[in-house]
Amino acid sequence: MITAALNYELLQQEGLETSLLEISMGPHHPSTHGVFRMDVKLDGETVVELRPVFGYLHRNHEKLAENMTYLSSMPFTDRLDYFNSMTNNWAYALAAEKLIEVEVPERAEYLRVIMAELTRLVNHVTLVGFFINDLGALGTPLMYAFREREKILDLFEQASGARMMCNYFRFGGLRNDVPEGWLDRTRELVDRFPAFLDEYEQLLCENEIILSRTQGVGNLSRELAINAGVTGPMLRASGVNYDLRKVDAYGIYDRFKFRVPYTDGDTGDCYDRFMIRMLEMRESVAILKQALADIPEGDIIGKVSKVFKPKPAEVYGRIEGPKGELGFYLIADGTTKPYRYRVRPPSLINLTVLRDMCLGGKIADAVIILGSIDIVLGEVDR
Amino acid sequence: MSFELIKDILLATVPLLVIFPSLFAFTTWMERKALARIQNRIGPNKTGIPCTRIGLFGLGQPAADGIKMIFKEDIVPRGADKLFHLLAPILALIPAMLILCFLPLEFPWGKFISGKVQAFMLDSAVIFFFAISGLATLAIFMAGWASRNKYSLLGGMRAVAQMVSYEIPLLLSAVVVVMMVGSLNAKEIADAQTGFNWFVFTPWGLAAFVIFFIAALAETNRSPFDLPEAESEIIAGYFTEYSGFKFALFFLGEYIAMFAISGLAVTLFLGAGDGPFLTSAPWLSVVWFIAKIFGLIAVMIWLRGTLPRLRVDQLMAFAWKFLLPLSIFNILLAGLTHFALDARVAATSDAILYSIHAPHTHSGEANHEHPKPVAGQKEAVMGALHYTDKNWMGAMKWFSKAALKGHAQSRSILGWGFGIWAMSLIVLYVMAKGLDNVSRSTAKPREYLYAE
Amino acid sequence: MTQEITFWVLAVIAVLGALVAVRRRNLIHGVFALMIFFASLSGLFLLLLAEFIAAVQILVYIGAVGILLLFAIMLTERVTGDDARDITSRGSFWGWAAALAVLVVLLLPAIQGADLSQVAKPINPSVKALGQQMMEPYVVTLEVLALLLTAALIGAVAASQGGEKTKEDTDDA
Amino acid sequence: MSILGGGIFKGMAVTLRNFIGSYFYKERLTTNDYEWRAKDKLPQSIGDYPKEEGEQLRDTTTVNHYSRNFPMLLHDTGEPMDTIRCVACQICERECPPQCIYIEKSTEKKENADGKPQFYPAKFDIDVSVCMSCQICVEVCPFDAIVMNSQFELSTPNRFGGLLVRRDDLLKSNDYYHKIHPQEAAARDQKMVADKAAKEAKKKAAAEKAKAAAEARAAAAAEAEAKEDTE
Repeated sequence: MITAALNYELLQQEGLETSLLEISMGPHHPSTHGVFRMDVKLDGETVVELRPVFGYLHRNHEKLAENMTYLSSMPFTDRLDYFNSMTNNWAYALAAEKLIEVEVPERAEYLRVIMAELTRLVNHVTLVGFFINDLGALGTPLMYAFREREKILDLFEQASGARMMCNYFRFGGLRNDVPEGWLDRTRELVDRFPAFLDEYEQLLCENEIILSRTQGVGNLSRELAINAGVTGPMLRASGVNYDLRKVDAYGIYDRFKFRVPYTDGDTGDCYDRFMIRMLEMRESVAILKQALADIPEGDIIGKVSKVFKPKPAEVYGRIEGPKGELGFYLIADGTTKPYRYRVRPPSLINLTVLRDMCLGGKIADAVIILGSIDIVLGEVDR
Repeated sequence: MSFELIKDILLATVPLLVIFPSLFAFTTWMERKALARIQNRIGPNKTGIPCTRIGLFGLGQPAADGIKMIFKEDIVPRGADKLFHLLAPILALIPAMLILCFLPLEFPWGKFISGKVQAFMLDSAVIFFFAISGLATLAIFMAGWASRNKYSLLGGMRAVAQMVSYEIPLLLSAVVVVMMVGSLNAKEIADAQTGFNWFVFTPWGLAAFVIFFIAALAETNRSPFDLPEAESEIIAGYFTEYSGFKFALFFLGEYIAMFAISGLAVTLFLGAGDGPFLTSAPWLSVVWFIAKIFGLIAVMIWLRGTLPRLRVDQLMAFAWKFLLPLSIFNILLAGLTHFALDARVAATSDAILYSIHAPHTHSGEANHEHPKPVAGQKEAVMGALHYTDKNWMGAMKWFSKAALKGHAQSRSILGWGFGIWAMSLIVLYVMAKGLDNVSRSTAKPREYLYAE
Repeated sequence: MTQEITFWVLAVIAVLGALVAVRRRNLIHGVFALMIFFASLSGLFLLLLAEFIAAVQILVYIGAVGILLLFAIMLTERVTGDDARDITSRGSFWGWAAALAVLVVLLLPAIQGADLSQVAKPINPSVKALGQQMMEPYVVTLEVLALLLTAALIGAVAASQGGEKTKEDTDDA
Repeated sequence: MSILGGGIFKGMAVTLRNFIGSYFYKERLTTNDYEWRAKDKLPQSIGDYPKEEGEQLRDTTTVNHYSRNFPMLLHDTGEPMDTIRCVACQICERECPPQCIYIEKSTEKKENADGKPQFYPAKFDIDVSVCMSCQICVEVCPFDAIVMNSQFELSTPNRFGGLLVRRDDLLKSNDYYHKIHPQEAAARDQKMVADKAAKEAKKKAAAEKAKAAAEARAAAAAEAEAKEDTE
């Protein structure tokens, strides 16, 4: 159905002057997920040209980080992808830990995995909610998603003191141990989560309107996905079995048994991207169950000073964030501040294929394709 | 101008002008509350009596909304067509209010004041209904065009395309009922359904009702057909640039149109004001009517809380490739089954009636003794009498009583009835399935791979 | 009395609508004025108790023809003409003359003092009667018309070959 | 597009279940009233929220032991300025990611709680409109002088001055800290005591070492002297 009309030629008929309708969708548009703009040219309702415009939320994150100590930019990483502050923290901590060579205690590693997987649940569940909202459902799935998200955010708050800007990870471990009873509450939540997922799947996964709206829309071929550097669920939806949790096995992911859902790469459309995330949530629950069963007692942070001067080195720390590969690239020059600090934002890099996916579709498709990419403008613009 | 005329006009119109806008207020509350509960929220619960802490389940919300709307600034974009920008909401409201007049609502004050109780006893009420409800399209187009906003324009274009397309299945599904009753008069259609002879209980009526309801959703821009005001795509569609009281008028017009079209669905398929206890309290008919309207609106709200939106091309394909052929086929089927069933039952009922009269009326000779009473004869005769009164439900009740007692002819009637009923349902389903297979994309759930 | 007042109101609206429709440079305004004209015409039909014709007037002329006009206008550029500029042309005299001539021709029967009461037979204006008239004496005409329209419809579909264009055509039919 | 499959009806069953369930199961609701709010007493204004200093809210999901809103300065029991822990070392000012702390060091020293003469902050302002509650200042402070407050009702009609919190408003007693974050405060006190003990021990050790060294030196010197003498 979708034939990507990369070079669209306007149908010129004799004696009939036609022109395209140009629309600037955003930065204030209900479904651009923040201050994002798409300059769209429409032929009727068909998108023939699309130009993503961003930078409205640029906060100079990388340059700021080069002018403050390593620890001080930790709270700023929260604000990159403000849905997933825990995983952002982890990626940055991983990079910095390579500089200073510190042993992360066992309990901290377990808690890191627990936090990261809870974050993945938060991200995927809200993404699906927003995605269906973009499809036009009046916020019902979004509200169910938010209910579950609230429960997880409550846990985050109890552990770290903040719901979204957790700022919980530290080089060599975590800032503080979780309070008493926290693990039990988490176990309870994790036990209940599959029931919610069942209900969610019953609501969404067989709905004919959702099926026909999402299938065959925004196809992303395996080749394009790899060439564009797309990562995360989007890449797996295009048929590449690539998950850093398996590939890198950072942290202690090699201790857990879990599966990575991916497609055969025939379609790689919005439906695949949506379903891969639904399936990944089940796997996250499996990881959480194992981690919560095995977590030992012990220290929470290794020996590391607050302000340190690493030896000159170049390091790259990356994790499988909920949105894709989130990497931090640091160059240390022997002072307390990094010489170069660079974020590899999955949102931005996944966004680069937007135009290729949208052309030839309807304007309504462009909206859901953007929704299925799963961007957060805090991370795109930095 | 005589006093009588003025009184009649007032009697006919004032209730509509009072009742439906207040029902609108109630419906907005109901919708907000129901949607909130569907989404596991609480909904308005604090807005009750002002200056007190009495919440009244948020029933004051519509009033608060109304006050807010009135006092909001009315913004007209620069470069907009000011006249049309003003006229569009009014034009949206007027046809919606006008078509209420064609509903066979009989208000109970015929008792107190003599006079007409139905606004328009038009012979061609149903066709008028469709004619005037089509005017809403113009209003929406007007709004979309006058706002000088690309989103509004897109919304307006979508609205026109959608409403023009869905008017056809809407009309064609109504044709079935008109065909059966033999009249376009709403009152006659309502009368034909008294005693639970609702057309929705017939297979073609059921199919027509479903088609009508779906098309009505599209006509009133309700989810999942709310493309003209698709928030996630084109902001608010044709009323992107509307604020304040003009927006409220659009809102009102939309809801009144919802009432009107549900009212027509109730009139055509759900027996209008028919319901239980009507013999003892005829005034209940208004209550039943409005209750049925609310039933339909509740379903609309429920759908709105559940379904996402269709895409433009799918919307069009659904109207032209699915609903339209199905409704045409339904007309044919209705004619056919009705003819077959009617002929059969008429012949058998005649025979039943004849069998009790025959000995006495036939050429005076041989048969002077009473005919042997067949088991269930009496019930069968009652059924036949009900049938000649066109009371299908009553006839079927009596026939089935007779059949239980072993009356052969009644059994055959029932067999025919149910046979044709089931046959038509199956045929309709097969037809729908076939159309579906032709028109739908190959959307179905998929299997996914897992890497260990 | 009531009827007369109604008639005059409707007549004035109709004439004004027609005038505006002709005089406005803004095409959309013109179309909507034309629709007002149609609507008041339908009111006049109602006044004559020809309710079916009135309904059809709205359904076909406003609902279909008007929308079609709007669609056509939407496809053109420069929809809003320059309203300030007056429409004057050199041939205006001939225009007025032609209009007057048409009026005279139309009014000829009245001028001749034709007996109109002979023409107007009392008829039953109900829809039922209309339907019966259509199905009994004029059934052949109806069928021919239906055939023609169907042919036109199929022709339009074949000519356009576009999936979405058919809707206007069908509605027109 | 099809409506003949059951998917739409399945979805409708889910929404119906939620519609009914929301009346019976509280855990289904997305939003809940704060548990600490009495059922019949709806808050009408800011004053109706529990705002009294140090009041621990019962509902742990909203304000808890780790909750952090904006920093405050600690002082030990006694007059605030006499027992202030902060010595105006300005580490927090340097480390603060959004640079919202402004400190002016005093020119002369003053006795602190331990009776030692120390510098103190002549000015200590936190712009809470800039502060992002990250708690970095708390972590880097070597004197345990700055901790996080959990008070969240900070709205003020004064846009410019109102959100710039001055030293005297930032100063809170250690008792208050114990009230709002009992576990954390206890742990911190323990740590402080341990640190102090360690310091003392270290000092003692250092002193002993110095003494030993001096003795050794003296001995060596004496030896050397003796040697010299002998030579």
